[in-house]
Amino acid sequence: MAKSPLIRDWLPIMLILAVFAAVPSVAQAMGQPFAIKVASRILVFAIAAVGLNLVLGFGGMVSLLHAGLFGVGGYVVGISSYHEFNGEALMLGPVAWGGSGNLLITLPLAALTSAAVASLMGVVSLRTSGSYFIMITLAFNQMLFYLAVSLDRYGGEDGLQMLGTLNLAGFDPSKRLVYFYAALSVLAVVLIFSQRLIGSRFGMVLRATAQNERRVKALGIPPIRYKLAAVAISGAICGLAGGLLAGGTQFISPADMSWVRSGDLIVMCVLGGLGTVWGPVLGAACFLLLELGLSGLTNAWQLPFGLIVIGMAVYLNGGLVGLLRRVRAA
Amino acid sequence: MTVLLETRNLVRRFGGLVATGDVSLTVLAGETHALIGPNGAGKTTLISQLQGELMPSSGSIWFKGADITALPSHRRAQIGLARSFQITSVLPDFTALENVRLAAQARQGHSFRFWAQIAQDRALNDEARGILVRVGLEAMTSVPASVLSHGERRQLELAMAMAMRPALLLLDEPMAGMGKMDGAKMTRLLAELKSDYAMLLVEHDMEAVFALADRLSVLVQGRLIATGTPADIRANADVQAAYLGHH
Amino acid sequence: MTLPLLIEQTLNGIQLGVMLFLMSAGLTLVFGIMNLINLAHGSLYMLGAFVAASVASLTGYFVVGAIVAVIVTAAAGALLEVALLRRFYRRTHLDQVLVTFGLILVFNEGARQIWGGVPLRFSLPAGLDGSVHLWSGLDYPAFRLVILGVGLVVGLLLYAVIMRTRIGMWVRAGASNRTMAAAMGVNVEMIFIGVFAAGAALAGLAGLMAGPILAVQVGMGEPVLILCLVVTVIGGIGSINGALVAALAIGLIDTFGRVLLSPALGSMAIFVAMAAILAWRPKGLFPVHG
Amino acid sequence: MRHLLLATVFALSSIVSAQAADPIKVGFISTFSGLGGSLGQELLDGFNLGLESTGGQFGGRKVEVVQGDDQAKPDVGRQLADKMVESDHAQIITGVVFSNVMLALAKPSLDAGAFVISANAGLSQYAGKQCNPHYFTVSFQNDTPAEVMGAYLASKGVKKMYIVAPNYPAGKDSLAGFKRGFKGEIVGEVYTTFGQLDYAAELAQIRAAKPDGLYFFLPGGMGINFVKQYAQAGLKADIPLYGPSFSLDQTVLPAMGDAALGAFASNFWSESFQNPTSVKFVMDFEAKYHRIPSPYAAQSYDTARLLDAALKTIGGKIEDKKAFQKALETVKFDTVRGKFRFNTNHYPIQDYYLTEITKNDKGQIVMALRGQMATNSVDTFAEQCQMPSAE
Repeated sequence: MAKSPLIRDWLPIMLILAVFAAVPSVAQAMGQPFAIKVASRILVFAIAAVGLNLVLGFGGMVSLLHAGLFGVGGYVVGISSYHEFNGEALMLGPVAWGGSGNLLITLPLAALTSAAVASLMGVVSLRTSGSYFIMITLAFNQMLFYLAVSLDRYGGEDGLQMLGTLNLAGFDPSKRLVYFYAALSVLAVVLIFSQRLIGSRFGMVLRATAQNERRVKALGIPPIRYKLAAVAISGAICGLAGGLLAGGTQFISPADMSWVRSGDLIVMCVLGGLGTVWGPVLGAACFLLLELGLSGLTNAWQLPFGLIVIGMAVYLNGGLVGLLRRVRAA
Repeated sequence: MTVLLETRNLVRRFGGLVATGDVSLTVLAGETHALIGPNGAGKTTLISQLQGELMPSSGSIWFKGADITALPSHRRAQIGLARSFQITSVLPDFTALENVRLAAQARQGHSFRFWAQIAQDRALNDEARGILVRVGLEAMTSVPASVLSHGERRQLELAMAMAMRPALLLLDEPMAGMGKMDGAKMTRLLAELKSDYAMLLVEHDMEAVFALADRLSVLVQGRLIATGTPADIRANADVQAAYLGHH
Repeated sequence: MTLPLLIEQTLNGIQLGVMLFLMSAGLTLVFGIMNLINLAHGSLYMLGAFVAASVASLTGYFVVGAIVAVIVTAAAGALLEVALLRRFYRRTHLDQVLVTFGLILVFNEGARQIWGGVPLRFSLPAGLDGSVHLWSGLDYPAFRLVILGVGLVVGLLLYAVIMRTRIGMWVRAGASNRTMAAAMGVNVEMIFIGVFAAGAALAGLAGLMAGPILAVQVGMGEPVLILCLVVTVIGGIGSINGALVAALAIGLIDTFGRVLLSPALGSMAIFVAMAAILAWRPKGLFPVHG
Repeated sequence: MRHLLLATVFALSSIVSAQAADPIKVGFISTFSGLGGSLGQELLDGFNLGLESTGGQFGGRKVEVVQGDDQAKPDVGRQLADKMVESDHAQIITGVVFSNVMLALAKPSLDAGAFVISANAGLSQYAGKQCNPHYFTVSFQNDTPAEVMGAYLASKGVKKMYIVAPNYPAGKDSLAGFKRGFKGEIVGEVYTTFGQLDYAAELAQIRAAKPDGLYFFLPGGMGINFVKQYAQAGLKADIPLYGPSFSLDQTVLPAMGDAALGAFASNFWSESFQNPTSVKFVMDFEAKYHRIPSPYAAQSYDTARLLDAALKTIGGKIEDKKAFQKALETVKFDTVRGKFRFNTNHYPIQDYYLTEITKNDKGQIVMALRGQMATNSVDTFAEQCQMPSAE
């Protein structure tokens, strides 16, 4: 009755990546190069959603912090580029750094910084659980948000426009294809890593903790360390996504870190389905395409959008993945 | 005979209520020790303090000669205290195999390994399968725990405790809610395990208790009123008055 | 800070707290008893303000607008419960977040279609639109005193109903133990509808009281919703006492935070407070569930 | 590869065939949902009315408007701009309400070859160092109304002012502008949380500071909250209110009601202007949308008419970017403001007027003209702009 993990877990991932890989040629054949940018945006949010889902779906922790972490990643890329462009050194305590527009340096830095912030806030947040966890992560998200707003030098509420040129291994990430393939590669790495992760010893403990924390403790495992590590890892992935968004659009602003954006990411995960690594990719695609499609039809697009979301909540228990499963089972 | 587990003057209060009152109990290495008493006597509260889920108000707990009173529950599990829960507590979304495998994995130390797939760890999977065979769940290996029957879940619970290779099994009513058939099966299983593990057994099924236990302790209203061999306990007037008399 | 100013700011904090309490009471009960996260609670607040504003300007009477608004929001709450949300009591919190997120969008866009995007006028009856001289150097807006009064009266009433009546006992039983309430032979279904309608009515009341002070416009519910979630969680989910204490605390922290701290820190004050309180008391100040 | 070739051929042929017969495509990106939703609608209604007044044409060519909701989120605005420029082949991007959205989408749109005509957002970046040959602002630079008001109040002998704005760049810039103009004493300078609901704490501080007047920059709902609470606190009688036009215009006045009466605004246009273009605009707008237009609608109406006038001078050939830029720089058209021309940085040179909030004979609350405050006002950033010439 259990299908081989190769088919169950890896086939959908390969299919998703293949479909994305086909986007550029199809888009160009149809004379719709804009579709590549839409796909890039979906990729970026898919990365963030997959990262969030590690704590949400597999760790059972509903976090509203992740837009904040996404934004931290974006600001790392933005601020690094700002300092390089303006030729002012960035003082990190006693260390002066000239900044960088090289995404091969700043993207990993974005991931690391987000992971560090996630760990710091995770240590406090993980004292709570359930609905209290949701709200304490909301509080931390708001703190990050207002921190970004207070960064006058980097544009404050208006956001930070990157005027310097960025480069990614010699390519210009503002070119649509470069950006697309960069985002696609990151998604591929994130998907493969996440799929391995949930099947690893660490992943088993994380999933067990989500189901029954008391039992896990009785087995001799201290759950909090694993939860914290998961928060840090998913923070790193969200930071990476934020860095990509900033790098590709040369812009980052506090609006990217509002708690509503955290909510959007959760909705993407739930829409797609929490039980699989790849479900959130479907959710992100569905969410963003609906938003784009409906808002092109009418300015009152939030009405049909809301009704669709309600309908999905009522009838799609288990998200799009659940629907696919049921269609196949029928 | 060496002392494996010992409580010294253990007290636990909930507000004004004394759930554990000055309990001094010893479990010897290799013995099967049963803890009996009427409902509400404080048996589960005592087990929870032994396992570390509840902290005592005063008194101390000693295990293998060391004071473990302040140790968190996961540390106690790591040094050899395994608990099965009164209300079945398995991981519902995991298969039977995954449940047992997790317990075996936990025993092997930390789980900060992010890449290697546990499904491909042959030794660990074989060990878990072996334990499932031993408790009679070999047919259910790849069935999610949420689908198992009540009796099967109790067996799974025991299998998880075994996979921890504990020095002492804390079994909180392993036969609770079981029918006669399943209960008998569990009794046979525990009898087989007697030689491998020391056990502290909380159980209401007196037939099973007297068949399995080397020694018994009787808890009434949080206080230990007697400890001894099955024959001693049967003969003890206090016990008869306070407890057995009701049956 | 001079003494009259200190008193005025304290009054401001309490008045904001009372408003937040009105709204959080319903949220915390629904959250505690039905275990339902209702993000659309802010939409009921918006509905209260819109209905009150339009009825008041149609009839010319503030009181008529207020009564109609409370009735309409109570009915809307009951309808939501019966038609949609009761299916979600046994679903995960995430599904609840999803469905009520959808409801927010529908409510907002629906309101825009009905009332238009331009903020509505909601004037006060003469006599309430000025300020009252309380003390030398201390004038205070009359309507804010009304809010304070109404909030305190409703709060006391709510407290009396919940702590002193049979219905209140059922509700409390439901908040601390849902299955027990059912076992007591209480008509749980009716209690649930009732609690939902009452919670909605309180949100509507909060909305109509806020209407004359704040902009009555599409999307006005969400900023307040956030504050109420903060209150609910700090107080302890399901605890009316907790909601009252937390609402007053947040009102005061927010007011004084804005006066005493830098703008960036002032905006953060309540969130820093929430994180600190939850780090100290992970289940809020007055935990209900064990 | 073959696909790529085909696509290129299509692209080339579409450029070649883009002659006068093809419609001019305008991408109208604005905020239609959420709290700023009414502002986007106001801009759109004004633009549509302006387009109607030119017969649905710019320079004799049909106009096709594609619109999109940026939800006040910069990344959504950016995506819409990409879509409109690349997929809909929009030649002009306009409509944007908020400066953060404009900041996110202006550069990529310009880089992709579109003209960006701001109908509202008055960024300082594009007024100064980042000024761009294809970027034009028809509304105003954000600081100017405040600066003009500051100078005017100082000239009238006002000594002590208290100033309030949200804690975000537009707010800070605006107050900086006010301080540039005002030579008296600033007795209090307060930055509130963006989107703040309750101002009781700030009002108590203002009362205690006893200023001669209060200048506030609080757009949208924030302004409504503030003005209502200001009146309820009884401050209006003692401390007059001054603000930029958009804090006291028809997008907020109906909701403020009597609370706003007696406040003063710094305007480049108000509904009480008596020039024929303005009178006709107000009449047409009221007939069509059943409400009094705000300056937002007026800016947007002007934007459409300005585009038409500029394109008329070059026979509608928007494809000739140099010619179009030049036509815009020297444009002359019938504006609701009476007169209008672009400065070297492509921001307006215009007059500013003082208006007072009063009730008209129909009982509507309107901005009544009280006199002129400044003539041919320009923003201070223009000197930092080195605009490349069209030649």
